[in-house]
Amino acid sequence: MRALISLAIFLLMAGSFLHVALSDELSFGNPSRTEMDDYFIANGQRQTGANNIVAAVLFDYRGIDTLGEASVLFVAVLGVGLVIRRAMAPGSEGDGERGESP
Amino acid sequence: MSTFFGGLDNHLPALLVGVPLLFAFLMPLAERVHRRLTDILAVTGMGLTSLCGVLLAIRVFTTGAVGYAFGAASPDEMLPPDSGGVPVRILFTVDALGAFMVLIISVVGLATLVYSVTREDRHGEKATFYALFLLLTAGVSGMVATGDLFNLFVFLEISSLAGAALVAVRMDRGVAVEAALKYALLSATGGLLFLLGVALLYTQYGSLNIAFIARELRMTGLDTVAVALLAVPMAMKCGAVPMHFWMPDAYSRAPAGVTAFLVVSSQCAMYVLFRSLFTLFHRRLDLAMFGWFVIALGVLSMFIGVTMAIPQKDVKRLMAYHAISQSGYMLLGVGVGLAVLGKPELLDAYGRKAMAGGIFHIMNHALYKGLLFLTAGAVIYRTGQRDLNNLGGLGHQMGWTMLCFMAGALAIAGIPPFNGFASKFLLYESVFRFNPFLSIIAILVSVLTLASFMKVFHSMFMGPRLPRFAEVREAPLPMVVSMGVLAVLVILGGLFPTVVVEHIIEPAVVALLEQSEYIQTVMER
Amino acid sequence: MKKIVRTAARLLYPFAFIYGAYIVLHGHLTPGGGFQGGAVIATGFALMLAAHGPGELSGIFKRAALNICEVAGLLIFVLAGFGGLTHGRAFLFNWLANAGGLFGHSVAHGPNPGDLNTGGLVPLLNIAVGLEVLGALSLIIYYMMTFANHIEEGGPDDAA
Amino acid sequence: MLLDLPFVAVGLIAVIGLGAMIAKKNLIKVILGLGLLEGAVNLFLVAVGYRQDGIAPIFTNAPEGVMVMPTVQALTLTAIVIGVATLALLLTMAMAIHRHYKTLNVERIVKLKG
Repeated sequence: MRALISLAIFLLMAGSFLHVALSDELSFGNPSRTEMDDYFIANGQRQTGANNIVAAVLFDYRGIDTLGEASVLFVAVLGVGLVIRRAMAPGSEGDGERGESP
Repeated sequence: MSTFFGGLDNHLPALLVGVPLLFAFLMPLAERVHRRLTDILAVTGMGLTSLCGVLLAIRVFTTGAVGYAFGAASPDEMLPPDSGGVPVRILFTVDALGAFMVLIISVVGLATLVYSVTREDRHGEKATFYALFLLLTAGVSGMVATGDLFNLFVFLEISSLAGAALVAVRMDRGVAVEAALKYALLSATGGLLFLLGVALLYTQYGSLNIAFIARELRMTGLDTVAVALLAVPMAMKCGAVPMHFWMPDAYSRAPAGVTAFLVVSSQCAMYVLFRSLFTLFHRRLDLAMFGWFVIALGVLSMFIGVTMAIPQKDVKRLMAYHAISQSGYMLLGVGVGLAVLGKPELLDAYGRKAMAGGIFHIMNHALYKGLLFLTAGAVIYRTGQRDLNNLGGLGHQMGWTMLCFMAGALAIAGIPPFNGFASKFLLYESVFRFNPFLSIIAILVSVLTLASFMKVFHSMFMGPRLPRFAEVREAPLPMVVSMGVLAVLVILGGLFPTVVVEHIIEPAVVALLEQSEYIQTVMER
Repeated sequence: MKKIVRTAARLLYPFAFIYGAYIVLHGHLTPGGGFQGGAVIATGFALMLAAHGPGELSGIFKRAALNICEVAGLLIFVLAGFGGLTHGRAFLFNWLANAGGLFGHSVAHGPNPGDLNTGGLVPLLNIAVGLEVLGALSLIIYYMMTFANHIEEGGPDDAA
Repeated sequence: MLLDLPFVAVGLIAVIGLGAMIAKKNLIKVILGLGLLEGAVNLFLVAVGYRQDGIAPIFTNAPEGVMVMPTVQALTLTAIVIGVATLALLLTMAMAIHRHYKTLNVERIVKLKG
């Protein structure tokens, strides 16, 4: 039963991925709408002073994305540190031990 | 509205995300200076964030949707004059629905953080805990405030990873990590599918702005795939059956304060689901089909959630299943609204009311379910027991906790005069006119919920004073205060439902229904 | 064998640092930037950690130093973002670009040989992100190696 | 059709990753499947922004020519770092689970159910 469900999910998703990949609506090398990117290429250098337009997009036009991404990395470090320190701590961390933090 | 803090009120959407991030980044430094400093910083940071959230919500409810252009010369400059009407920067767009969610995040976030101050710092992890909590707050606030799809993905990942790390905090011989791993793996997969959906939209419209794409949408074959890729991960994250199995694990193993906030985080995923169905794809969907899809998710969640909840022995796991069941009500209400969206006369007759009920229930659920998890956490904190069979007689010692639990339990079962009744009544009434059968299921589920919580109440608080709990005392003050605040809100929401509906819920429903208003915030200024 | 590895690591890691620093500092002119450069520098750390083992190194290879590096990068980023607010500009406004001061030279549109003192906030944030990424990636490697060593040495075992 | 080869590659990598996530029993392999899926999405993002005979959108000593779209490259960069962070956290959790459960078989990591 579980295997059947897994197979069904897999086939459904694989089908949709391949449908997208083989779709006529996508064509490699000819993006259909480019206004935003053309704006970056035309004005990015003048507005931000950076020759590298990717860097200009990353840190100026979409700066908050980059801040968020740096935060994700920070979260990962905190999480890794937390899990590993807890896993190495000697003694038991019992289930629902009295006084255990809620 | 007059200016606060010398013009900073123009920057509220940015502060909503910037302040918690700043305080989270300060946390490792504060830990080096002094232990107590982390407590002070965490409460200050969360307090400021909540203040920003509440001010922002007030501003939106009084003057209409607020936009914010990150990195622009002026925060109001949504479109550069020379871009030909294409938004190029990341725009935050907070309309009434977003403000509604921000309000919930502010209230529940502050209450749960204050509750968590009582954590014992045995393993030197408290600073990390606070940092992750603040990052989770920033993540969910960003999710509901942003008007940019990729930015939404970024904040989604912040909230998923921070949530997963917080679930793992207690380790519990690896069991908490197992729950966290399930949560992280599913969230990460869901996040990737969401990103694929975003990429599909980007290839066709060359933009990532929700308002811009909503205006340009043509509903091609690829868009159909994109709808599924945006909606399914979000349905999974809000715990809709059949994609709910991570939820009881994560909710029952996380510390109680975190669980209460994870409820809000799940509802933010539900917000994204509604936002993408209503605002992004709006009238180009096959409305009846998607409406019934959402309704089916809702009814399944309601019914399966409650039937799974009844036999549970672990009090937090039981409540987690009830959380699944209750999110079914929200999906049901909004689903009915979606199903009749194309028929104005039906929409006016009962569709709006059903949506108001569903959205009102989001707020009520965040409050009472948060309250219930906090009371369960307080009991576990004092007794060390989470198995209902081993608990009993606590009403003698933990009177305030018992009162708070009662308020939450009666609210979740939809008993007047608590807030759960107000939203459920709206739902029963309107859904009955859409399809009587659905309404009957909803009422039946409420009765089962009441029965289940009667049992919990009885086995936790009633009965004779047990000798093994002789030295159990009332929960510490910060816990009682935060539970008390939520309990008061639960009661107030039940006593004055018309006030809440009129000032907060109705604008949110209108924001969800009127796609054009959201678009105008960005496109025409 | 141990000695050869350690000597080689000591010889090689400065090159990783210098190359990474170059990628970070030229992020606004050439391909690369904070993430890429930070990752390159982190390979230098990984090399040293692999050769010597975590906990045996001092100075910039200590956990505290990496942690401060990471947090400093993030704080520079957020504070640079708040810096825009002071003049009624939006969060993360590029208040250094074309201003004449640090990174403030302006650039005309079109291909040019490149000038390091341009880009405003872009190079500053590149440096911030570079610091953050090198700290973060090195810390992740540090933690994982500490854990792996702990298991190998058969530390206190509380498995059920 | 042949020119769309990058998209076909994206589809195949995504299917392989998904297959690994669903079929594999070893937790590490499941996580690697997630990594493959992530690679597919990133490849898709980059491929979407390519323009025929385009050059990198960097003006330092740039040759003549049309530039490819910069936004998707920035998005991919962001997505890659997010992916690294996710994988690091997941692998750490797998390590902790292995320490406590002494197994990485996903069918035996089920202390929580019901």
